[in-house]
Amino acid sequence: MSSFRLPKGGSIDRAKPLDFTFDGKPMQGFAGDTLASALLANGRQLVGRSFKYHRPRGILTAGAAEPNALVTIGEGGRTEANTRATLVELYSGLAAKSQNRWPSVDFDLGAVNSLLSPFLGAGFYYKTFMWPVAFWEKVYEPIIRKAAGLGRATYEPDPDSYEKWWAHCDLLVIGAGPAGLAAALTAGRAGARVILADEGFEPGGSLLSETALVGDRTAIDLLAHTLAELASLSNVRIFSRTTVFGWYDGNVFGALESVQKNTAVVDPNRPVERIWRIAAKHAILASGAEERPLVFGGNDTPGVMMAGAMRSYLNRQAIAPGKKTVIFTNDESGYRTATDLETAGLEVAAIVDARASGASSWSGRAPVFPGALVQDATGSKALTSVTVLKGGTPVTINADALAMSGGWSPIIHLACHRGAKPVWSDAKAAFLAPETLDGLTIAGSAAGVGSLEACLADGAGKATSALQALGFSSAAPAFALAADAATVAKPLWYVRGAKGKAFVDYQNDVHLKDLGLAVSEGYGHVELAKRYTTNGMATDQGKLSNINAIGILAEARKVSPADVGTTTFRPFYTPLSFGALTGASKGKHFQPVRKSPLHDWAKKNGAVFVETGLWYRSSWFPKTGETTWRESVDREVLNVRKNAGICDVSTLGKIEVFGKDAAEFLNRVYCNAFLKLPVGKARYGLMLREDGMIYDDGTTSRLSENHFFMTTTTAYAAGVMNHLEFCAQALWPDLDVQFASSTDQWAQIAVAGPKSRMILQTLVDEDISDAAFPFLGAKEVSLCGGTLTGRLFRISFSGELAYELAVPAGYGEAIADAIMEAGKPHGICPYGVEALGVMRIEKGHVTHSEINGTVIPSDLGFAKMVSATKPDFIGKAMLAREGMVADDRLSLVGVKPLDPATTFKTGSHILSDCATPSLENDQGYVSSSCYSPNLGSTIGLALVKHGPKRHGEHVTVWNDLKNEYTKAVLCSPVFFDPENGKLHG
Amino acid sequence: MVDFALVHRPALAGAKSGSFGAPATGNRITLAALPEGHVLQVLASKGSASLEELIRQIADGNKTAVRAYGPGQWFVVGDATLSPAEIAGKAALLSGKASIAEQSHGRIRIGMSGGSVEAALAKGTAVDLDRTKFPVGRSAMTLIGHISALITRTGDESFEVVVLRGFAESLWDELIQMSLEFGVDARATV
Amino acid sequence: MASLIACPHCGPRPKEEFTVRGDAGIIRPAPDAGEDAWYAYVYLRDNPRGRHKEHWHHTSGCRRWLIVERDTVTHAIYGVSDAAGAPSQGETA
Amino acid sequence: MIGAVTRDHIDMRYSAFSVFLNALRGNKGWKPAWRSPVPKNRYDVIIVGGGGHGLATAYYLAKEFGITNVAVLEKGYIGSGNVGRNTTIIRSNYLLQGNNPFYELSMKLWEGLEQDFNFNAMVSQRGVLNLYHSDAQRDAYTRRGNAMRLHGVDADLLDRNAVRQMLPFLDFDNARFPIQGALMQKRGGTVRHDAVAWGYARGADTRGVDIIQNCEVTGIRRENGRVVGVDTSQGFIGCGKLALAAAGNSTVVADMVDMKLPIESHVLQAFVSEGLKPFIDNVVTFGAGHFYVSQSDKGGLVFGGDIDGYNSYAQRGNLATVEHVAEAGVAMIPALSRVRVLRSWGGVMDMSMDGSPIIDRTHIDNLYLNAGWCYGGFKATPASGFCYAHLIAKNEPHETGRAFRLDRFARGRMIDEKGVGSQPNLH
Ligand SMILES: Cc1cc2nc3c(=O)[nH]c(=O)nc-3n(C[C@H](O)[C@H](O)[C@H](O)COP(=O)(O)OP(=O)(O)OC[C@H]3O[C@@H](n4cnc5c(N)ncnc54)[C@H](O)[C@@H]3O)c2cc1C
Ligand SMILES: NC(=O)c1ccc[n+]([C@@H]2O[C@H](COP(=O)([O-])OP(=O)(O)OC[C@H]3O[C@@H](n4cnc5c(N)ncnc54)[C@H](O)[C@@H]3O)[C@@H](O)[C@H]2O)c1
Ligand SMILES: Cc1cc2nc3c(=O)[nH]c(=O)nc-3n(C[C@H](O)[C@H](O)[C@H](O)COP(=O)(O)O)c2cc1C
Ligand SMILES: [Zn+2]
Repeated sequence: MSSFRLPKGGSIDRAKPLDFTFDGKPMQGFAGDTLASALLANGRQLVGRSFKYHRPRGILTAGAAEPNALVTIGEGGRTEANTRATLVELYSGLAAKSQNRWPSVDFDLGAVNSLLSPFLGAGFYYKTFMWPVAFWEKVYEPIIRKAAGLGRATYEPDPDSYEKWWAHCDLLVIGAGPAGLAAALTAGRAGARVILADEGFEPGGSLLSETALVGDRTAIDLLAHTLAELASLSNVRIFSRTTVFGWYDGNVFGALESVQKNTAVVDPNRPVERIWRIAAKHAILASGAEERPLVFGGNDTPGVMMAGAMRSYLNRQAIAPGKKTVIFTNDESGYRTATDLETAGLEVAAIVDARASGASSWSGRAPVFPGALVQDATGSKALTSVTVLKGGTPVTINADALAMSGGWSPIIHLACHRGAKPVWSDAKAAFLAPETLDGLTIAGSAAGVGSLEACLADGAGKATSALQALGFSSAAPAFALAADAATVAKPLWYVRGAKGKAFVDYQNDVHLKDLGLAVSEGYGHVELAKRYTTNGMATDQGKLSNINAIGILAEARKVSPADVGTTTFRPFYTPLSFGALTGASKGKHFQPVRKSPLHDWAKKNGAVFVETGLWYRSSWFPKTGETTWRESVDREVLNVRKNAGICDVSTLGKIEVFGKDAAEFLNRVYCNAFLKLPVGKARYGLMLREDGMIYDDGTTSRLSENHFFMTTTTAYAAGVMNHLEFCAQALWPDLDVQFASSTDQWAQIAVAGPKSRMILQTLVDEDISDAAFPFLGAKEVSLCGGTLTGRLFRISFSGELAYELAVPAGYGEAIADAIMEAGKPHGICPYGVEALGVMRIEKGHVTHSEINGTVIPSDLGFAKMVSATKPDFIGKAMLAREGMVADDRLSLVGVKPLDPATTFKTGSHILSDCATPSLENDQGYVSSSCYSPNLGSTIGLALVKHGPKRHGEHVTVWNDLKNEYTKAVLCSPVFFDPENGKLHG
Repeated sequence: MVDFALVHRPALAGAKSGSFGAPATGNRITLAALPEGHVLQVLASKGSASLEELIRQIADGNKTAVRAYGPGQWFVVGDATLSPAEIAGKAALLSGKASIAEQSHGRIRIGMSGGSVEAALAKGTAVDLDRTKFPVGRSAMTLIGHISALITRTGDESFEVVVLRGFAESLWDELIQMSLEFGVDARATV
Repeated sequence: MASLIACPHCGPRPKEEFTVRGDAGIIRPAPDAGEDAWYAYVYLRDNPRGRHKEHWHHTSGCRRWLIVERDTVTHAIYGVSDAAGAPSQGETA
Repeated sequence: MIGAVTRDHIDMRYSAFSVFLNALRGNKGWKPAWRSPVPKNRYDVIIVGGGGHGLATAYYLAKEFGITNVAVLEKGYIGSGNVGRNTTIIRSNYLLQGNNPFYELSMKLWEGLEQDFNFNAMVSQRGVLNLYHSDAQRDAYTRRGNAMRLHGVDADLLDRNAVRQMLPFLDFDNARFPIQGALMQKRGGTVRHDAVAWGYARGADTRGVDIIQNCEVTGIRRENGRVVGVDTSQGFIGCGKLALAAAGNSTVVADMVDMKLPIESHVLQAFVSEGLKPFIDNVVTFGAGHFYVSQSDKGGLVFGGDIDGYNSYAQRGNLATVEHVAEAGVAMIPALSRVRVLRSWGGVMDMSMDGSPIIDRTHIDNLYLNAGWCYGGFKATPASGFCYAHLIAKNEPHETGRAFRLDRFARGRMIDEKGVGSQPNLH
């Protein structure tokens, strides 16, 4: 049925019918409809149920402030709950469902809450549900949670894509109504880079529903001409369907563009939503004004609507609000609605004007009742009649529609996102944004300007001054100055003596009495009242309700709204999807991937990869037939120790250090000596934090007098680089030292095992015999008969005779292949970080499992490395503190089970033998552990009180989480080849 | 020694090539892996006076070969591969005034061009790439999404992006993603 | 602040490109300055309501350490300079 | 021992019955939850800061130690600080000896709190899960979980499948950093933040404590080395002892006696989504990015991430951080993509140099300090109030809070759970 759609009029395209469904029922609308207008056209007034009392609710507004018409649209992974029907551009195939009702929106059992309402007053839940204690989680909370909430979200992933985009402009204009258009046109003509953003699916704001003339042209005509000229200006960009949601520091604005929310068929090449970060030299906020609802009994009955919204539906979508309309107004705008209704041939039963004076001029047919009030609106699921208090006596008027206008509140939300507090103006009877805001000017009715001409002039004028400040001296206002004809009425916060519930916050069901209760219970502060009653905390964030709540609090507290003040305006202006905020960084693309130059080499050798920060590292190389990772790792370890192995260590951080003072610099950032490190030598270095804790470790080699090559751990590569730059630039700018990260330049390959020299010698042109190239040698070498130059280091993490060979990344795979080839006869195998881990634990070498930010060198047996002679190095001073020299510090030991058949895990705690488990008895913990195929037992490194003094002591390795209590013995952390015979082999 | 051929493996060898996104639009984007020639990171020694002139001398003459990205820091890039000896020669020229870090394998160059190339890049970087603000030859080290890279305008409708080798493939995918709505032809092999 | 920081070398850049370290007022004491001086250097920072100088690192840009002078209440930025006094390059944006 | 109980208190006991009775009387019978007294000239104890900790301290001073001539001075409204703007997570899953027993004491106090102060604070022990995504994280949680068990605190280490059964909607199939499991504390959960402030305020008020809002302390007066009172926006008020509980503004107040603290103030943002039907039943924290979430009883998903990273006294944050948090959220729960975020806000936190708090005396012998709570102070509210009250009343630290000393940094006895050292924005 389409009786509510007038046969002619409006800007809808009747040639383009669009099919959609509501609660499964097929309906039809036209291009140019919003979901809300289409529902109205189909006679659907009752569209939702309220939060607490489940009252039937109809469409109240035509915009972002809508508290009632929240529906769920879309299916599966595209399901969107709590969607404002008033902002949804109708498209064919749209499927909408009502919310918070059971079994149906027309018959909702939840409505019994209405009968209980006396017991469900503000904050009732703070006063009860406390007994019995166990009942909260089990009984009360589940019931409350089920009742609460509005729509239901899907658990399915979102099939669509999102993105982010930066934009830069001289002037950002927020809102494309008369004020915004005038500002944009003025700036556009002056040649400034302009962005004009409006949340609507077509620009124009109130002009789109305006019937008044501007001079001699219609508003629509004015709009068309202005848009045409703006389109012709290459320096102006118009963003429709784009809501500016936040104003951030540095004059950056966040905006949400809905790109494909108006179609059922999504083009995968484009996002459905896109976030703009707009860096604007200046911005003009022309966001308009919000019409104030009036607070009277049953003001939430379906059929009651904001006067401006009713007018918008009538003029834009040719929707008749009903057959018989009553207007309840406190200012002029009610009359504009009345005029347009009568022009459209609809009956206006009465104009109830709260102002004693009544209208300045009214030439329409409808009777006007000056100084009268609507006390109650009645009707269960739709409005049937209105009780008007006229000269003190109630009269009942039958009507199926009621338009209300309590006056206007400027929309200053964004202007207050950066801490500015709104200021109450008695003259405007409204809260205004502060006059002076850096980078932002308010224009049009957002600045309290009333009439259309005045808004045009205001927008143009404000743009002119903003542009002049930006140096566009030529800027001239696009519209002439005009006086503001509009009058401002004394606000009417609520109607006394209503019988029905008089709602202030529709969506959260906060009514007049709740606010009264808040005041009498001591929650009268506007912020406390908000939190106690939840007024303004719904999805509309009180766009309609806050101002009335403030007025009501003011009266109850007998102060002015100025003294009550507003609650804090916070982003977002309207709610924002996680998807949009996330953009393209989701799923596997949550973070970028960083790949070693040997990634594909490892892959073709069958590596199993593991995420290590952003890197993927090869953890082991299973051979066919191996069923568990342990099998592979054991084999790799044994083979490296017996023959040789090759391992990708390219992810280690590598930093080239240049400069005359490079040596002096390194001497200051490492706790051990580096000044006299000879050219051609590598040295293990410990880097401390200024608080004395070990920060990172690695080997650093001197390639020439003023050129060092530093390696860091994979995890700390970036941090160490920042740290070095801080020391060089902020602490010691007088030193001549420069850094270049060369991590990605080199493929670094560890070749370890008794046969590693033999194998490498086949590739390296120079002699690398022990004599020619002893332990800790480091030099540039020529490879494969001079085809390539690399860097060779004789360093060992595995404890074997071992080398690290660095070659230009692009040749990494070729060289790795060559090494494998050369190693074949010697039984070489690739090994991963797991085997590396086993071998380093066997040797008692520490990693960040031990270097966890709370250990100092002596904790790990490095006391001797800390230079006593250096006058200064990072971390020196703090090592002297009592707590750092105290002997109860946890320090490094080895630990192994008494019975090799038993095992333990990292993270287990250490208890003295037979001690009762308690924090007091906690002796430390296992920091690393593994199965050692060489010792045929689990082994571990542990940090234990008095550790080194306790070798040989029996302890319990306590892992209560896994009910695993292992008898073990503390020992030296070096389990394998303590004399380092193999290392020097 | 073993006899073997020194095969070079390009960083983007595994990256995807082809045409993606919107069907032919006027403003298609072209994405191309550039030759892994030379990338030299030049770092001025403390107290060196302006070195621009000297540095131009170690470059290959191309008008966008020298790319400043901070005080006393440049990248010098070109298509030709340089031998260690050649690089040593250039280092000698700067000796005492600046150092050279070989990054020819550590940094990967990607060419990006087309009518909407500015728009596509603006999805990644906050740098205002407007032609008047960011003319040909201008460079900026910046974040593109989550990856930092050096952007250089090489022409009215063409840019070059220099990125860490390890991130090259990830950035490549992101650049394609950013270009989908315009349509993109990607060539990962030189 | 921090939506855009005007790096003296690179021009206005977003927070994501920077790493914040904190109070730029503290000066590293001499090695023998004594416990109190060192405790103060490592653990005590200015934490004013209002004007404050901080060390920011342009990690994803020129990799210079900067001194950002800003207001901790309004987030207004008064100035950004190079920590080592390197002259600002012809800024690129 | 029990503090003074006024008649008023008995009249106004909250119960299902009182709600029913008052409803019949048209809800006209309710009295203010706390008075708005004019400040007296002098109090035995003045507490600076009407947040959770200040109010809890006042409550326990009155209830446990019978000290009722107490004023809580709050520059804004009660709960305007972090207690009224946090993500409401409570847990006692700490690693280190200094912390673990303290937070467990707090948990025990939460468990009896509502009956104790007769206010429903919706203490909801719905379980806290910390996800892990790598062997290293698993090992760290193993160590932590066992430390908890050593103190008799409940802890469970769940593997991937156990987590998947509880939370099937997490990203198990397409994640950049696959979920391997979680450390769970069943007794962890959430508490209605505002109700904590209101409940303690009401409880303290009925025991005679003066709660004075809109009263900013602007100066601290000293005579021969002792504090004698404070200058406030409502004039001078004398005191026998002065107790600071100013959280994010701690250093500002400490500056009034030229006391430098090892604390920086940083902004942490929090967020709430539109109201939804039950979506997630537990508290879940992501291990591969900064994100934690729970659902409020009103239906909003309450979530947060990491601090913005720069010193700030503005209770508002930066868009980049908002986006970072959302990215982590969708990485953890892909279905969040179409959920809309309703509101974002910030709070100013007192970040200490080791991430742990300070409850201690100061160099001025009647001036006490409670600060350095970082992200963690809401869960600490009851224990903090309890231990701080003990310290103020007896001038002796309570056994359980004694590790939180101000001189621990100088002594090299930091309590650094994260191991990142004196870099507050990393804790
Ligand atoms: C966004 C956010 C999320 C958080 N999430 C959690 C969480 O999930 N779990 C958790 O355990 N913790 C969390 N925290 C931390 C926790 O909220 C705080 O550590 C804790 O609330 C601090 O104690 P408080 O309640 O006393 O602080 P506050 O509530 O801030 O109390 C301090 C009070 O002192 C007042 N004040 C300051 N200066 C003066 C003065 N000069 N005169 C008078 N009054 C003054 C302030 O107005 C304020 O009301 C979070 C914090 C934030 C900001
Ligand atoms: N006192 C009165 O009688 C009264 C009061 C209000 C308005 N009016 C009339 O309404 C008109 C006001 O003109 P105007 O230009 O100031 O306002 P407008 O309402 O015509 O235009 C404001 C536009 O801004 C958009 N907008 C608001 N917030 C936004 C955001 N965050 N992001 C993107 N877009 C946003 C709105 O969708 C709207 O299109 C005048 O014609 C005036 O006469 C009269
Ligand atoms: C746990 C929690 C839940 C919240 N839920 C809502 C909510 O449902 N709606 C809302 O508007 N604000 C909600 N808020 C945010 C508050 O409105 C407010 O922004 C926050 O307490 C900070 O105060 P301020 O914004 O006044 O500075 C919530 C806050 C918290 C701490
Ligand atoms: Zn920079």
